[in-house]
Amino acid sequence: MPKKVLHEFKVESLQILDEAGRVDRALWPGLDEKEIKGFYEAMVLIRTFDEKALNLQREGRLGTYASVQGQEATQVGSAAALRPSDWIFPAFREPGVSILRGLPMRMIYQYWSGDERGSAIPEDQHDFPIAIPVGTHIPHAVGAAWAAKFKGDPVAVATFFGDGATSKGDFHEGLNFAGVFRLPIVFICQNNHWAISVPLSRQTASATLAQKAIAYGFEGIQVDGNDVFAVYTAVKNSLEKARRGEGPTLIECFTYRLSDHTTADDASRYRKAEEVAGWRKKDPIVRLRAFLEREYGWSEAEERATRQQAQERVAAAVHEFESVPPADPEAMFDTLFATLPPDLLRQKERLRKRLQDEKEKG
Amino acid sequence: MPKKVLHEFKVESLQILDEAGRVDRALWPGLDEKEIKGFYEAMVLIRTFDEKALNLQREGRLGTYASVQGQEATQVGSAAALRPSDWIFPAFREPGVSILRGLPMRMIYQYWSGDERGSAIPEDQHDFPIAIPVGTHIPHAVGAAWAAKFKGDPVAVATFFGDGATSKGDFHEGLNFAGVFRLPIVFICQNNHWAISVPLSRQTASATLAQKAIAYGFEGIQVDGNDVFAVYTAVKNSLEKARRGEGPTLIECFTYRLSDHTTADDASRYRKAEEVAGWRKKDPIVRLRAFLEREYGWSEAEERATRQQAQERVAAAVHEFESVPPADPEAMFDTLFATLPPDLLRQKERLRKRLQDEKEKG
Amino acid sequence: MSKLNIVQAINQALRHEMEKNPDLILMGEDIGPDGGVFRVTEGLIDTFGARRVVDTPLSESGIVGVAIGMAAYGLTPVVEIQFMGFLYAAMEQLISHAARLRTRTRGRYTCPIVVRTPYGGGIHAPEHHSESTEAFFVHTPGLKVVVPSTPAEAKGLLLAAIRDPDPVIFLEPAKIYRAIKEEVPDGEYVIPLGEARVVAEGKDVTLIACGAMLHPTLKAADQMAEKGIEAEVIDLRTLSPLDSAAILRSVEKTGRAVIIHEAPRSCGLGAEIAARLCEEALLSLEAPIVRVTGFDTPIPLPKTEKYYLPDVDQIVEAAEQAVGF
Amino acid sequence: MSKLNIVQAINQALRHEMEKNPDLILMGEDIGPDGGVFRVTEGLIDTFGARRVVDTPLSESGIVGVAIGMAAYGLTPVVEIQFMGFLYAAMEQLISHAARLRTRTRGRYTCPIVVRTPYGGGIHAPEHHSESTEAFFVHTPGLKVVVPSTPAEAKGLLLAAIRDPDPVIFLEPAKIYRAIKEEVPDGEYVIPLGEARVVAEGKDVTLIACGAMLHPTLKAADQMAEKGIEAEVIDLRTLSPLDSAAILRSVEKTGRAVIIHEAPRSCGLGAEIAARLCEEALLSLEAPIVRVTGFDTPIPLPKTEKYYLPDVDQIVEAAEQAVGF
Ligand SMILES: Cc1ncc(C[n+]2csc(CCOP(=O)(O)OP(=O)(O)O)c2C)c(N)n1
Ligand SMILES: Cc1ncc(C[n+]2csc(CCOP(=O)(O)OP(=O)(O)O)c2C)c(N)n1
Ligand SMILES: [Mg+2]
Ligand SMILES: [Mg+2]
Repeated sequence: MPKKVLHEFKVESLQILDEAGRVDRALWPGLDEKEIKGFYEAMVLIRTFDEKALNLQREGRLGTYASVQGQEATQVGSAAALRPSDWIFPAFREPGVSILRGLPMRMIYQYWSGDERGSAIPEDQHDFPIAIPVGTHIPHAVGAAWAAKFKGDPVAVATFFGDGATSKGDFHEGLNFAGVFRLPIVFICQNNHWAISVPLSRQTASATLAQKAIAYGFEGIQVDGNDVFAVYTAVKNSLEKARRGEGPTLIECFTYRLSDHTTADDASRYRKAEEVAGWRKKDPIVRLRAFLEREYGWSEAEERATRQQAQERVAAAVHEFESVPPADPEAMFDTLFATLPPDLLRQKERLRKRLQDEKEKG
Repeated sequence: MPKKVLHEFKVESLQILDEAGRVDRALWPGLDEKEIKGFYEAMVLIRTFDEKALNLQREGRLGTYASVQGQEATQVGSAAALRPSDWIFPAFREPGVSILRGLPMRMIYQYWSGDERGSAIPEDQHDFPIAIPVGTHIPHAVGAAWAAKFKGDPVAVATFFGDGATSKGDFHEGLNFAGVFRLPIVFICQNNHWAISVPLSRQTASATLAQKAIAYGFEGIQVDGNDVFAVYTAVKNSLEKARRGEGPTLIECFTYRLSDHTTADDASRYRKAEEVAGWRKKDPIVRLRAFLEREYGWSEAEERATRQQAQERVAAAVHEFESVPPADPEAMFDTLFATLPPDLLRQKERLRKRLQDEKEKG
Repeated sequence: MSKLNIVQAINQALRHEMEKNPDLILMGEDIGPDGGVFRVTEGLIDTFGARRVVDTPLSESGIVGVAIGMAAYGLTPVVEIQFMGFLYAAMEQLISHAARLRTRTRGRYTCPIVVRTPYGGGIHAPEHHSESTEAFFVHTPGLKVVVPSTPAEAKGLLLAAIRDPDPVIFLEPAKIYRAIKEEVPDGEYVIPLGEARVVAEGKDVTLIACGAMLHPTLKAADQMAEKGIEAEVIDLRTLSPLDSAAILRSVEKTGRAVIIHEAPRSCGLGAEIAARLCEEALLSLEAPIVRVTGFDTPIPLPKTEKYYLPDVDQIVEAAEQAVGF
Repeated sequence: MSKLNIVQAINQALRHEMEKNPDLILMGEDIGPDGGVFRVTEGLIDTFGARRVVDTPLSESGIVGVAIGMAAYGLTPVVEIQFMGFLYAAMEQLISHAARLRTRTRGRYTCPIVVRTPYGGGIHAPEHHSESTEAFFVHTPGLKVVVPSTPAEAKGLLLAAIRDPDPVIFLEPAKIYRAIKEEVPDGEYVIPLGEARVVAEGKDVTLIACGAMLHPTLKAADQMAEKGIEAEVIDLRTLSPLDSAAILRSVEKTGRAVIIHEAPRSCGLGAEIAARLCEEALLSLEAPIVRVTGFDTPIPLPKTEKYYLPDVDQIVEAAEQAVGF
């Protein structure tokens, strides 16, 4: 056959909770009231944590901080679908996922205050710390998924990254390995439409990010990233598929970064207020609250209690953060190698002397 | 709409000349007898050049050499579609394209004999030399296409690479740039089914390489790479589209490497004789000859004359190659920078002394 | 003349050269409407348009690779990599291609690109934002490496780098981007590559530095002057090719050398300078050469980075050690 | 004991360790049925299967990145990069992650990977197949760099590298892969990292080399012995961490040092060794330190590469220069 269609592909999108807070029953993932309210509490907690981070930064108590506002649904939906035994590999805009996985909020503040101890993930958590160089953690996630498969562990891996990350070679090489070796991994792209000031249209000419999976021979899907039920459903299905040995999935969460890129950024330089306002109307928290009101008669009192509780937890975390003893400069040598070689011991000695001198000078 | 198909894609394949040497008139690209016979002569020339290279290597007159046997149709079809003012960026298995573009065959022998002068592309040719690190020349081609567009030159760019190259980050980043900036470029992937010993199935889980274009928002097509008419047609159409400002195309030429990867390789270690035999039957030269016989009553005498002529041209090239004066070691300094800085002048002086000493010792 | 900081001086140099050279194209992440994360390209897109000031996809290797192709075709690409720590993705393109295109093709193709990137610590930034691995590029034949230390220097050296017919890595000391203002000549102002400058003359010890580190070094020299020690201070300006002659000249006079850089010590630039001195000026050396450098550890996060970076005290101590030997 | 060349010794070491450690996984291009382009992994896939000896897609950065994730999860990945010239694609993964995972997480995650790669010139190969940029990795805190010089050394050092809890770049001198055969202990044979060895004792001059360059260095020492000059020859073995103590000990004795490497001169390993000597043994130095190195140009293609690489004559000349100073 001289000219023929060899293959056909399609990319689907998923939305369960619409912008008015109504759900599509046919697609309902079977969550109960407690779980749903748990989602809401989690989203409020993340927002509260985030607002506090911005405050702390303004007060000079954090360095740079990357706000997650607007993306809470992708984080809660994903985290809820994961098992504790699964592994996650975040980028730098997933404090929500990390908090829900059990990372003390104190540590996230610590990290952004410029303290490595914020990345010393507790032993019982299979989570990688923040990865700054965009996209570079994707192959790590793939390696962990491969290792899990190698060992026969019933574990799946999720990795998070932004729309910008899809342009980097690491994205390509990572997804390609995952496809070839059919690894138990879910690639969760938080398409928040901006990579600092660079809009999605400058990142790729493809109509969706989900369709990039076609290049790697596995499935990609675009979900409404401001719909926690859609995210939850897609991530859960993909994790289960992964654990069944049926390979990877790319999930594009269609969402928006409501804040500046980081506290070092001023987004008004490059994007229109109307665009942001339009997306504010789709705020995932507002949307879920509308659902709770409609479905469970969510009251002002419940709302207040939820916010109150979030404030208290965050306040406690800030207190912990501020009670941490100062970072020890010598630590830069302590975890460089399992055993410090002689020349480095001498360098450490030199640092110790510098610290000593400083102390003496007062 | 909660769950919907967002986009549909398809990948097509193209064959005009079938394995028995019959063409599909509906797809005929309008070539005349002279052009077609020119294609055949070119393919025979490339094969002859290649066989001679293998001989020269066996005799120790070349170092490593990467044979192109089996892929002559992709090279002739592509080269015929290009204009002299277009630019090409080859990998290392496109002697055919280079020869047809006008690169003296002598220089290709020189290159593989380990002499940089083989890469000193004549000034009137817009061709890049061989690129060894797989895939890394793809962004260069994209940059040249961009520059052509920037300057408003009516120029298109073609770059060649293998199936293995599609796994590398450079492929991804290059094609992505081309898509975003809608550059006048044609990506010609010679899918010869092997990357040294690694089969295509280990390179990607995607059903075709052509579909990878979907990730970049432009068109990909798979052509029968052993069908010179199909290659010619696809490349020509894509170049014209590029020159019209309609952006890039990915062309997967479905073909096969009949020889070892290079003269340093022994393909019998990793692939079955039957597989090779199966593909030998699809030899692009045999196929075109069948067409010539059927269509133009191609005679034994014409065949002999064609081969004779190719032999003579290749013999002349070998003679030229062997008449070239020895490479000058000092040249390693001469084109390092436009102007050699003082410390390097001193290093060059040291080399000169070494050469002097050697001469004196005899 | 106008009083500018380094950010403004570089911006002025880019603007000046873009006006002269219609084939100069800027590429990078966030260099368009945002003006670059350090605002170095601020306003350029307004003057020269999105055709010449191009926000690219997020791919450093792609940016450099594409620039190589552009340069070969005949453009003059000036690339911004957001931070030096993200340049590692482009190492293959730089080492295997940018540095070799001229050699490989015996001069047929050349690669007149400039890769600008902020570098160095002390800006309280997250991990990977404080790198100073200039030695990688010095160790790569075919590349030039330039580091300005003041606004006027930045302008003059950048113009030379852009006009240089070979690839130049132009490292901008982030810590002092806005820390110093000085008179910068308007219009044409070119400082030739490959020539170090003597910033302060002295006879007792030679202090060798560049970029941000020049400033604590100058302070150290001042402090020593109070104690009657006359330090000669050399600003390297171009790390590759290194101005060996200038260094030798000074150390032959002073007999003592202290080399300051914030990069890790082992196989850093200081090693090369020490080795050259040891090869060619051994008999002039009256004291061991002292290197004041970062440790052989990754530079820590902001809370403790100050203990990683050389400071005035350490430079003074090292110089006194050399002088007192 | 069996008489093996380096290829066979490495193969034996891999086999030995794969038998002991079921979590050891080999990854690379063409390492499976093909046995690697140098045949180092020959036969391993037959014994250990395609689950543990994995041919990967053609992506060096991906290979190293994936290995990092595997290592963090608990496997022991040993990666083959086909030639050192193709490792540059993986620089970001190596510098920004492999080298820092332990530091970044304060020890929570570690990265016990080994990246094996053939390196060095003299094998008449195409461009990019003759690189020796070990200094890049020595300049990267958090990596170890190991270079064996003989078959037994290769086995002993590779076993140590694989067992090392931190990332190791294991550079295999391609030129001598099959050039030397020697008795290699069967079974367990581990040479600790970080310790140089004195291959020949002497009192007049110290010659410092590693890998393929050790062999012309030893020949040079022999030739000098005929003229009555006693050279001490040090095989570095581990370039990072460098065994400074061993180097100092020797040079304090001989007062003269010649450092030999084929990598480009500027900011190469020789610079670091010279700098350390100059800092810590200046008073022992009776002659300038001499570096015998490649030029600061890319190593040329085979027709002229011999003029790039240090050879016996040059080493002798340098040593005589040092001794005759
Ligand atoms: C390799 C690399 N290049 C540049 C940067 C600087 N940078 C930090 S975040 C960012 C944009 C990332 O965009 P995206 O992947 O969409 O994630 P988002 O910030 O939107 O969550 C850039 C350019 C970086 N961290 N890493
Ligand atoms: C980056 C890189 N890695 C490894 C190699 C070694 N190598 C040379 S050719 C080749 C296979 C290339 O396969 P493909 O892209 O399919 O091209 P083909 O050789 O089949 O024409 C490999 C692995 C290389 N040249 N560059
Ligand atoms: Mg984004
Ligand atoms: Mg191939």
